[in-house]
Amino acid sequence: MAILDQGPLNYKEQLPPIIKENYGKWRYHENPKAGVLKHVSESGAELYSIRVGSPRLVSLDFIREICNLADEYCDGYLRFTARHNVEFLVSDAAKVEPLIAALGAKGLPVGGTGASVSNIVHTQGWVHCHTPATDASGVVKAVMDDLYEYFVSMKLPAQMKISLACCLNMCGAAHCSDIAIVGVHRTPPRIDHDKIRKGTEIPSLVASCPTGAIRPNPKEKSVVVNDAKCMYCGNCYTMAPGMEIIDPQNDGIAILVGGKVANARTNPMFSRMVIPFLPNNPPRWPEVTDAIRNIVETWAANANKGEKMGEWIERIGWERFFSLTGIEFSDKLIDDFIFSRETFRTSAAFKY
Amino acid sequence: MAILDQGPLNYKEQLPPIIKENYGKWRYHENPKAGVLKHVSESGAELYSIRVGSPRLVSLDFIREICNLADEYCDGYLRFTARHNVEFLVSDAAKVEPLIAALGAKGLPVGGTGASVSNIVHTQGWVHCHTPATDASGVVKAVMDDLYEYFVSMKLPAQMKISLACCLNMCGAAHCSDIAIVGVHRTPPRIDHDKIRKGTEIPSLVASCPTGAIRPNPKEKSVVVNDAKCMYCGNCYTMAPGMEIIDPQNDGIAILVGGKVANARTNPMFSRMVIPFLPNNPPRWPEVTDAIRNIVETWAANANKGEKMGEWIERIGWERFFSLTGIEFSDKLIDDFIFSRETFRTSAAFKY
Amino acid sequence: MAEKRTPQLDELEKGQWPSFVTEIKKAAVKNEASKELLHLLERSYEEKRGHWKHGGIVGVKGYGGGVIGRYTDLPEDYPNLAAFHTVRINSPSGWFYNTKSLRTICDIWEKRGSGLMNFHGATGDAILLGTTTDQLQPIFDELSEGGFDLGGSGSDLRSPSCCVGPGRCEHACYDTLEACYNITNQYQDELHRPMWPYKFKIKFSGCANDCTAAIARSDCAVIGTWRDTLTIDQEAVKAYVAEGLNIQAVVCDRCPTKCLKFDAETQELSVIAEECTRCMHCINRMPKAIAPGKERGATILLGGKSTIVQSAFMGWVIVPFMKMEVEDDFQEFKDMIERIWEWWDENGKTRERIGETIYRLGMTNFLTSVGLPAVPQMVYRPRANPYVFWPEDEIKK
Amino acid sequence: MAEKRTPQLDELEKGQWPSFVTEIKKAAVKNEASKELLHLLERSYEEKRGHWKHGGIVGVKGYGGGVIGRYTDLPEDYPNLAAFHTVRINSPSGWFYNTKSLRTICDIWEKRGSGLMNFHGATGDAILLGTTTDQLQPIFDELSEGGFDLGGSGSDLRSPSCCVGPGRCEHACYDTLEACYNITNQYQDELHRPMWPYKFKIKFSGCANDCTAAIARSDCAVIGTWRDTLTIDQEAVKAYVAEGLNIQAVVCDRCPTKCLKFDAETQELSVIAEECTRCMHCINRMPKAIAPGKERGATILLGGKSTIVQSAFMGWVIVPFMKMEVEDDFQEFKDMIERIWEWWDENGKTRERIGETIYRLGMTNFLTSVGLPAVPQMVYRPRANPYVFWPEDEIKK
Repeated sequence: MAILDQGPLNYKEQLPPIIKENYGKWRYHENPKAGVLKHVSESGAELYSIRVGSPRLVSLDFIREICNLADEYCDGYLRFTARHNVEFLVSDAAKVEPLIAALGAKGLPVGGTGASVSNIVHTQGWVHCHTPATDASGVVKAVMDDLYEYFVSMKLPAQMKISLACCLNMCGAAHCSDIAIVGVHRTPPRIDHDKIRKGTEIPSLVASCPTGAIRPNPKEKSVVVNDAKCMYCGNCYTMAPGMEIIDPQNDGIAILVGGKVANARTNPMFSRMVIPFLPNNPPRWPEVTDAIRNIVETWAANANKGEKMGEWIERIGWERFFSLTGIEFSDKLIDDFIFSRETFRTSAAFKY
Repeated sequence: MAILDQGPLNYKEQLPPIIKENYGKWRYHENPKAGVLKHVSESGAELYSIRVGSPRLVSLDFIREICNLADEYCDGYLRFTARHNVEFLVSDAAKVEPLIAALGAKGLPVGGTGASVSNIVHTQGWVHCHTPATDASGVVKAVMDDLYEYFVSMKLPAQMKISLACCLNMCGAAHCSDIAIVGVHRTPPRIDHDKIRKGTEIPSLVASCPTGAIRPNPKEKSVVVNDAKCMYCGNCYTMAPGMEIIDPQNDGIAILVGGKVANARTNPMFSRMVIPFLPNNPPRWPEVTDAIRNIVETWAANANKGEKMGEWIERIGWERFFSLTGIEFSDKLIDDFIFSRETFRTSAAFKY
Repeated sequence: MAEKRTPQLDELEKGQWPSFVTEIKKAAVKNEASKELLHLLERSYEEKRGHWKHGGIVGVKGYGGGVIGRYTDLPEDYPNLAAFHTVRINSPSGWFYNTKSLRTICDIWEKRGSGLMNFHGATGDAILLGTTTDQLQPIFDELSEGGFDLGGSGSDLRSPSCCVGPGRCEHACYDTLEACYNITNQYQDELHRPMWPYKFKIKFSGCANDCTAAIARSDCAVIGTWRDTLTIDQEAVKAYVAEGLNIQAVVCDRCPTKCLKFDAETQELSVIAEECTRCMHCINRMPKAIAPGKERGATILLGGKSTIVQSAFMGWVIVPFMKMEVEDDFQEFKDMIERIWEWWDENGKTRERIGETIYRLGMTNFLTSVGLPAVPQMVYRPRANPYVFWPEDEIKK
Repeated sequence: MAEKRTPQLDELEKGQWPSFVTEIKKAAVKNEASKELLHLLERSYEEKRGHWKHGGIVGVKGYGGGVIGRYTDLPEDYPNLAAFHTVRINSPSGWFYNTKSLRTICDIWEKRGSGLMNFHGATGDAILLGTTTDQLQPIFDELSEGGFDLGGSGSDLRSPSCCVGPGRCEHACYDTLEACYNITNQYQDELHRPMWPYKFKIKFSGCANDCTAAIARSDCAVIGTWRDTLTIDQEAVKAYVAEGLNIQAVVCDRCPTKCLKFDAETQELSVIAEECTRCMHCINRMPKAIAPGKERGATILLGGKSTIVQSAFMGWVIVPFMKMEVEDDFQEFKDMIERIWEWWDENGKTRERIGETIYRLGMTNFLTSVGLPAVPQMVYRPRANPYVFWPEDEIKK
């Protein structure tokens, strides 16, 4: 029988000796090349972290393979980052280049540090989620293949974080990313009254709708949807399988840009929608990769050094973002939900 | 019988000759001294406007008196400003100083131009309004007496506009002023069921409450108020005299600061509450005049030249505004209405 | 009525600012109602509360607005204030007056009212403060004969107002005085006969300095602007330098987009046209050297209002640039505003300002219905949520 | 099941980025369910839709969460995916692992599951992706024996996570790894037994660079900061100058409050302490020369969440500065978070994140109830409306 509530592994047992010895004593770090961080301790100790892109959805073999590498080059220690990269913790400077060579031989990309695109935080998509409007891993693979050069180099103006959420639940927390790829539905739920009758709590279902589009249908012992009020968020479907919202013909992807979470220089910002819909076009989602490349390259060509996507856009103005990228503006990009007012331009000063 | 719909006086007949002749040909203007504007036309013509403070609530005698002055010095033409000042339109430079002397002799203050405090835009108050939480003219008189030196000089960092609204209807549109003086109620309406029953449309009354605090009371053929939900806006009282909200013991004044309407440099801004309540202390409202003088002088001592109140505060941060002015912060200043979210600090970067 | 003392109000005759108490006292010499007003106000100062009731329905023939009923709640103590109504006179564009016009008002008001007035009310009307019901029609008749007309009140178009414009200001990007006069005359029916969900205000400002506070105080703000770029007179720039103006610090460094470049060596000032937002800062600081561009018109902003009920809104951009031409009778503006009123009239709830209606129903609904194209200038930034409504014709069946 | 082709997925084995398809194929060699997953996914690529149903109730003894049921809607075609559940393993602080730990997970999962995993899930758990109902308890038993425990799911405390902190970062203002471990252990009951209105996430970031995205992704963000001012090493400043860093342009000019002054002559850098907001920009650019102050702790922000339902919220400041001390067992934080949970538990509606509850009921209600003093650091700016609620005890009777 399992021990209840023993809690996670004690991190102390998972730390390599160099970290235990220099815990809290790190003095500074450098980023000597893409994917390599060098941390220097007050003691003079030097720790090299080699950052490696991972598909996140991995097999046993992948984990065992990186364990083998960690055993060989890092005394058996490694870590993962918040963005699903693997980091090899090398205490012997002489092992850095051999490890990078070994990683290269296995096709594992070293990068994602500094002014690069980091790994994409993403959700499960068609692989394992019950509410997706798009796939996750496939879109990520297509985008990262396309932006590969920016992962393994540091030639962007600043770090760029891309996230993908396969529906509006946005498990991937794409709402504050430099670029957010969000799966969206575009048609109201189709009600399966039988399913609703079987075990759906009607008041909860009604309450789940943020726009009040769902009302009880006492005759059917089910509900009715006011299609005009529905904005396809899918919250009802999360609550009730009978509110079938998946629509292969009309589901797809929206692109939001300019979010940030760090407090450096400017306050954290939400990502903002710039493309309301791109079709699901598997396996390589060319409309999505093209759109993202356009945004990345327009930013790279125009931003100041050290300027995050959102900082650049807020400096030049969103109206200039649209003119510079050539992305079409439309009424769909104008907010009409609770906090719309703060987005309306209450100033006669703007650019064209 | 009156002619219907003949419309206002034709402005063309109200313009002095110099303006007709130079209409649309003005080249630039200067502000040679407080209260004096000099406009120069392409034709070389020079128009002097002498700006004079008015109490706004005036007698026939006042108007006839300024007409006499206008006849003597301005060929019978004058105008009023959007902020209730009188402007004498002098086309003969030689008449400027004699007019100023004549105004001085009558106790009329010349000023309100450039980096000064302008006249206070205000409402009717106890003089003629049915919903006031404070007086208007009396508070204005007390404040302008106190700030008189800043009306007749141009020694402030920038122009300062003060407005007063005697209740939350805010007829004076105090919501975008450098300093807003707003009459506030602080207790829920006391229901006079008899008055309500006499001709109040119950559904409209219920709908008038922004927080849903009013519900029908079918037994009384009236309404009932959930006191905990009421924030004393008085909208129900405007709709229904039976919702008596005036409360001499608890009505008073709130101070909001930092609004602006011009688009110059920074976008227009709302005024923000910094003092939730000061008592009605007629005839001279010393708590109000003291509070305003403190704010004005702290701004004058700390702002850059040309920096409006709101620009100064946004540059230094509201947290510094409170520490510099010594004004007490409290939970009452934190928004809890519809658009509260945008005011919450979503950043770990702030001052103390 | 016996003489009473007014010790609190007397305090407000002290000090250097002109006193409204003195004004009431002047009126009180000639008018019994004004005398009672003085004492009623003293009583309000003692009791810390107003003594006026909600207005009843009073008016003049043919109009639904322009007059506001006002009655004291203490008619027995103050019989001359039992009815003490307000008359709104639509003021001339820019509040320009010749003294003859003002004296005409004074003469009528001396005969038929309290002698107290507001120059002007918050919306911009000249306000006659305090008369009896029987005097209303005669006042209107006599005002009318003098060339005056009443202003708006209630759920109608309120009297539009405007800045001094080309009458006296070098910044005016369109003829605010004529626009205000022309458009006010066009919509006399809307102004005098309330028929909308609530009031609607229009204010005309000739430039982005917005001296009428149109963006805050009007449902529809018409703010002068230009579509091309700044006009810079390099000789005048040099003259400012000679006068000692620190152009770099006072003008360039405070430009919000840093689009102005001053070459200290050549003393030339240049602008990166596409980065300029036409905010007026540089023009305000150097009016002799910098002027608006040549292609002039206005930005139209909709929705401004004060606090009650849903919070204060500032006007938001619905047309970035519109020509405002006397020659074509401001036709583009009129076409637009009529479509807007029609939509609001159909969709607005009682006592709902248009900004609140748009907030409730969504900007897309509004823009689509009135036929205004969505452009990025309408928003500070796009939506942060993906809650897009998709029209059926864009969906695959 | 017969061999089928997967032409679309095969396309995703091309390109330089590591392929998840390759990973599924690796797992498919050893595991029939993974093989079916490959074909189900190919079908999804053809049909452009997922084929998973809502989770049913599955679990392990003693816990209410940690396991998520997952079933395909095509069980007849893909019998091995009829049940394909997820197991969440609470990862160690900072996602540090020795290879022995990882191999332990692999060995259990090879025997009892699909062989597919996420390192890591969005909240930070190690995710075992795909097993059958009967395997759940044995998996838990074996994981437990290996020293592991399950993570949160449902309406409970989700597995807290943290940045690398003092383990590898010179910016760490408190011990994020220990705080995360200690606090996770303290609240095992809240983590394993859902009993709240909805989920609750805590993330620990050692400085305002916020590498865990705590401000966006957690209901409670604990972000390292300091109360005094920057530590500047002038010798190191000079070394940066010697290296060619343009301190004025790269550091001072981009400082949001312009509180850093660089004297080009003496090559000294100074800070106006009271103007610094501790945003990390200068420290990021000059880590050898500038460091956080000595009086260290954390800013606590509450309410972060993503879009569904009421819009995305970012966490907002509820405590500007709190000590986060190992020595006192993080007691101040624990006292606060328990009061917060108690309030939310009483006031929150079903599926309402705490940010939404506070938005609905008002910050004053929340602050008063949990006993947190209101300070200006909580807001960007005060309210624009005068809609203040007055407590009865501040009102005259």
